[in-house]
Amino acid sequence: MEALTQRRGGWLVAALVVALLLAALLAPGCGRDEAAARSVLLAVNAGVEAEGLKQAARDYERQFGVRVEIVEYPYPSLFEKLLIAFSGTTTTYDLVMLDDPWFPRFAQMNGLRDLAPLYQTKKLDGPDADFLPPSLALCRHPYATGRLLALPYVGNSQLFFYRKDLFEKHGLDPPHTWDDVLTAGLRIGAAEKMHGYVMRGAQGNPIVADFMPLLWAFGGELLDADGRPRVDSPEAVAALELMLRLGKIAPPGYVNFNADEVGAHLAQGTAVMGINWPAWIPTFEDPVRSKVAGRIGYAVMPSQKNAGASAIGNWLLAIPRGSDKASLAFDFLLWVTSPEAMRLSAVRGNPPTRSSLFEDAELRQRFPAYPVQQQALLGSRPRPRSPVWNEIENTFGTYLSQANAGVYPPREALARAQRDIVAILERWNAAQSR
Amino acid sequence: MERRPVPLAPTAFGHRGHALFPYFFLAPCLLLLLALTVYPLFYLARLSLYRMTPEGEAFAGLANFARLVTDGFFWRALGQTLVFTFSALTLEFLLGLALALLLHSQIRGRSLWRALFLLPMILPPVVAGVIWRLIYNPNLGVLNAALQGLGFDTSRLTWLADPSVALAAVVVVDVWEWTPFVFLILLAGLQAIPEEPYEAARIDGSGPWQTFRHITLPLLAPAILVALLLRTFDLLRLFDQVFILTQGGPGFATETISLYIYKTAFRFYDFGYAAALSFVLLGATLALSHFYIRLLQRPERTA
Amino acid sequence: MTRTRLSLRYAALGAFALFFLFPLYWLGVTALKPPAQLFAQPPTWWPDPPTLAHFRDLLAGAALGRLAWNSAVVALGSTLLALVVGTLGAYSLSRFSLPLRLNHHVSFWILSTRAFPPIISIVPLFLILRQFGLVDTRLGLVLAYAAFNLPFVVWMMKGFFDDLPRELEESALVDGDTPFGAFRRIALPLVRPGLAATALFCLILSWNEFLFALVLTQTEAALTLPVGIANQVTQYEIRWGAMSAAGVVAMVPLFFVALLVQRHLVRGLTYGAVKG
Amino acid sequence: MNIRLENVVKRYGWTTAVDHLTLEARDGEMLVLLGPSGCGKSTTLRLVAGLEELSDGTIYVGDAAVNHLPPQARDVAMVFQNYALYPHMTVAENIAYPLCVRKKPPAEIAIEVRRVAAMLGLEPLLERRPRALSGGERQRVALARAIVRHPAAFLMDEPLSNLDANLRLQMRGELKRLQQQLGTTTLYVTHDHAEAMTLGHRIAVLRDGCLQQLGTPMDLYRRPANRFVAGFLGSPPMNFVAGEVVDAAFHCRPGKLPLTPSQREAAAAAGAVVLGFRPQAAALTAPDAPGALRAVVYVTEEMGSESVVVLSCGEEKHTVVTPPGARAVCGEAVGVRVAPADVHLFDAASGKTLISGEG
Repeated sequence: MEALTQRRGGWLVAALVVALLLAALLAPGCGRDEAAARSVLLAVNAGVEAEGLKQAARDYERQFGVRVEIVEYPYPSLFEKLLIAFSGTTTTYDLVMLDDPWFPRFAQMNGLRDLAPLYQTKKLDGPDADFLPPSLALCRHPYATGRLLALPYVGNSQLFFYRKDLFEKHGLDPPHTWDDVLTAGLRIGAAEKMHGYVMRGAQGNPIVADFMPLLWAFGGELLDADGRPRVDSPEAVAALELMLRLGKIAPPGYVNFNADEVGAHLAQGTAVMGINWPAWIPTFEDPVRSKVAGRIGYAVMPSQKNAGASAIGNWLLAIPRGSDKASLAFDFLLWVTSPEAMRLSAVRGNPPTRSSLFEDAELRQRFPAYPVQQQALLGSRPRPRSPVWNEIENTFGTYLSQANAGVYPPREALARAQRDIVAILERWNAAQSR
Repeated sequence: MERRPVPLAPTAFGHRGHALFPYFFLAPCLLLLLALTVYPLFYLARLSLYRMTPEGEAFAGLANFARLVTDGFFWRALGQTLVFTFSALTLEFLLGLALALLLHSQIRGRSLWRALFLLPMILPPVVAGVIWRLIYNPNLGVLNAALQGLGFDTSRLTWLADPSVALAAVVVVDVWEWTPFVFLILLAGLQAIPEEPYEAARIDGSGPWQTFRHITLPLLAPAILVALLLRTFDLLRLFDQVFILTQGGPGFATETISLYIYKTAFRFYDFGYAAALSFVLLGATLALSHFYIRLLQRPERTA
Repeated sequence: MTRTRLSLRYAALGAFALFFLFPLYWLGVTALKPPAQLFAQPPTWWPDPPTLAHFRDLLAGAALGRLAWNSAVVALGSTLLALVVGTLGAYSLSRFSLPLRLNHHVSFWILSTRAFPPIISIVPLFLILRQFGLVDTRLGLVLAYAAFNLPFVVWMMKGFFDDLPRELEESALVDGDTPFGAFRRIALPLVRPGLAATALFCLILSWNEFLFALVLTQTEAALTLPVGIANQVTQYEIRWGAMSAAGVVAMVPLFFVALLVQRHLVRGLTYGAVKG
Repeated sequence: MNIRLENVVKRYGWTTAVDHLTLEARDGEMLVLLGPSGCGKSTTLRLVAGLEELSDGTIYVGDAAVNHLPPQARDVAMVFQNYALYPHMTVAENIAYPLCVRKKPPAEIAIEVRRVAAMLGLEPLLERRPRALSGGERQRVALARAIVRHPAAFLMDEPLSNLDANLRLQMRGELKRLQQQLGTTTLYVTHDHAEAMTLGHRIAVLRDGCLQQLGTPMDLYRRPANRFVAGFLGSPPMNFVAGEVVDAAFHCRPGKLPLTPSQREAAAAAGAVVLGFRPQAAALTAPDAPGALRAVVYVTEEMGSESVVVLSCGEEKHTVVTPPGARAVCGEAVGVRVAPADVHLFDAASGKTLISGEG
């Protein structure tokens, strides 16, 4: 008979487990509310910038007692999460980090909060003039003239890295045009048994970012003045052909490289030249992690028919319209983009967006490349301000990557890209006109 | 005579309060299934007739399906998924069968080996992706290091970065993770075969190859059928490993249909088109599952 | 068994072991390598000195702990939900002859859900859950996971109930027990091993799931371990150390679960088609 | 409490398992349902238990119709062919189950269980699991579970068929004593005619769902209602020979046998007639003896207490029981003589008994 009663005990245990589980399931809801009042949720791109922001958040909490919770996502996933957050009614984030090409899309979706009224509450009429104009222009919708919906936080623009010691050794002056890059790459590469050039070939954002400077230097444009794609222009074909020639002297497998592999090759001294983001400078100068400390030269983008222009790649900080803690988020936004906080972030390796910091003596001593970075940033160009940029970049990037992998010859790859980009824009315009 | 499992007659519960008894048991299950698998399919059907953008949705009729027909990327992704499924299937079957035969014979520590070979399958596919991304890395990876040790020039070997090899590389990862699945089923199938036919064959003097062909293979057929069909379903849905290993790259070389639908829906926010794509995939798998169930049920009747 | 055939057999076994087990060893080794050694070219075969740095970093950031807890809660929650509802459904499908051949239709439909690629249900599920504000909540994930756990439970448990002789329940009824009593006191205790195996399977399926978690979570309120691992593949550098450490953590609980489930493994994997 | 079935019908799709069955087990009586497998005897039992749905007719337990009552409301206990013991419960729990389900107080349950266990000699086994019991012990536990709740009636579905031969004989005796001691009305299903003869106060022979005959064992053995019943009872089974009655004798190919006047008279009305005689009622004689049938010895089986001689006449086979140590040799021609009084006559067409013999 005891077995029957013992079994009744079994049911009690089961009920307990269920109750415990239900509590755990529902707990986060309330868990988040108590601490939520004094906390701000920030979504960031996993990587160097995220590390900087985490330390800034800790300093901010110590100083002002407001917790800044940070969630990290890799580049493609961050865009997806933001796209979902902005399209829904309520959003989960109070502050978000945007790559500048995404800005038009989210601004168009009316997902970002206008900062002007928030400035008024602080009795300020707007961001101070210390911000570099090209960076600030990215934060306005429409571009450069419209409402201010964000503040530039990381002032990235592509830099051209080259082994200045090898150039001196072979009696060559730094490459001025892309043809120089090719010839120097061939010569030094052969002589030193190294890869003449290294670039990002992974499909999507990486390869497009590395191709734009070439395209602009050859006088090509991705979208013409009134937004029609001209991807298959002769200039574009010439630019892609040069890219393929550079590919010949690049490390095998560059078609799948992201910034990580490019940086590794430059730091291990297995490549002569390459484009990368300034965030890698500390790595190159660190003797522990790099075999070429002190032997890397920095330059603006080589020119060709037109003057060289690097693609601007600023990370912006914006407040989602759906967030109910806008003022709390704005306080942190102002603090983190203030000169003092941005200086700390610069020291941690994130290029600033304020000219005062670029010209700061102490920072220039630490980061010899600042003058070139500032110059590159001032001369940089934004990638086309289209709300459908992400789809264009993905399709264009796929064809560029296939061209580099030899799947299509340059002319055919660009023709296919042109056809698909036209279709994307048509679909977008059809949806808009409804 | 062996009584087919005749369900309890409702009157076994025919008392006033009990007539509805079976439905009381089935109701929560049916409701939840309806809500979680059937309603979404209707939602999907309706969705495939609209063009969804963050700003709102607009009726688009069959525009999504029309676009699908001319979408080169869709057919590429579908083609690659089928190529992937077929090659992984044959490799997994051959390796699985070999391993099953090996462990079915008198090997010391058989159950230990079986438990060990089980591990890859239990692993989250994401972790399998991580492991093999480590192994395939051209510079840091152990594969190239081993090949260099054997004297090969691995400078041109970039595995996941080389479009002509990437798909094969991803196939190897799936073979690594799921061959144990086929091996387990075939081993169970082998162990279910009684001893008598083998003894009879031995007495009749048939060699190892004839025994395999005339006894083992035919008797193993039902298990083989089940293993291959279940693997086909899993291979068609491939997403996790490719997402970690190559995200469909280089270029478009390893894009599978699931990944393509995922990107369409969540990266380009084009739910309408993604719904249309899902609908086509749904049709294909429904036909396949109907075929599979008919096959599965037939052996039961003959057994 | 001639000498050569025996040695051939063991050679083959060695080759299989190398192919299947070495990657697991490599993950563990990478998780223990000190950061500098991670980028060594050629890679070293053994971490010297082995360090738990990566594990400490993951725990320090509290990210891993939070993610593992989310994974566990969601896996347990969806398994329990699927188990309770599924077992009741399976019992009625196995025991009662329902009108309009309902048994057959429901069984066919449940098996065909096994065939559907999850990508088909994630698009509508996401939009539906978003309407109810359940995106980025553990509850939302539990419901989504029930979509593939439930058919699995119903099918498995129906197999176990079919194997149970009817006379036991009939005898209980004749002895005066109510139908629910017969279910609770006779049928349920007798399928307890089946229940355990099914529960463990659902746990494995939910713990490993990636696609649903990727789409349905946004913050650490609901983020699960597999998505956490995938997030280590950043734009700038792949955090090999953190990623392999998280991988090991995701793998360890499964080893024990696998040993427990061994006996019922084949039946579970093949939806009961092959009685392992 | 008596059990009455009136025009009970049970159909599975097109096949009719039970065809308008009407019979009654009187209070305290052990009524045996006897018939070959598939004759509907088990189905009838399950209909009474409520485990099957009635197609037509009514079933009364006592004088209350129970058609629409679920099994648990019919106060009948059932012993299954394979005992249906709950494997996860001990013997004590198995026996206690019917009382436990009725929410009886544990103390009272314990007493009842001990009492019934003593009755069946099960005390030493109370804490064991069914797995650890022998066939006989399991069978007794199943019985105990039926007895403990003092039901209105017992329903037993071939409870002895899974036991080995001599254990079955021993249990048969105990079962009979127990039933008489308890006086509970019992419906007992079996295909073994010996079991039916020894246990049943009355026997109902079924075939293809229809009642062939209802009566005491001796009624059925001596005065079978038709050829089926005659052939079904008794071992070895009754011999049948086709032929016709011509003036005072029964003529058939192997020879002719004399008939009594009453037999002649009964057979006069019928056309073709079948003669039946029990192997025990026949004797071997010289091949050409008068009034005997010619046959050839096919094989002899030595049973110890008697010998069974199988003869072949033409294509048919007949058996004759002789005292042990028969000297018949295979292939030897012999004669078979049956006393006219021990002969039964059946109508060849309908199988109905025209006149029964004494044997």
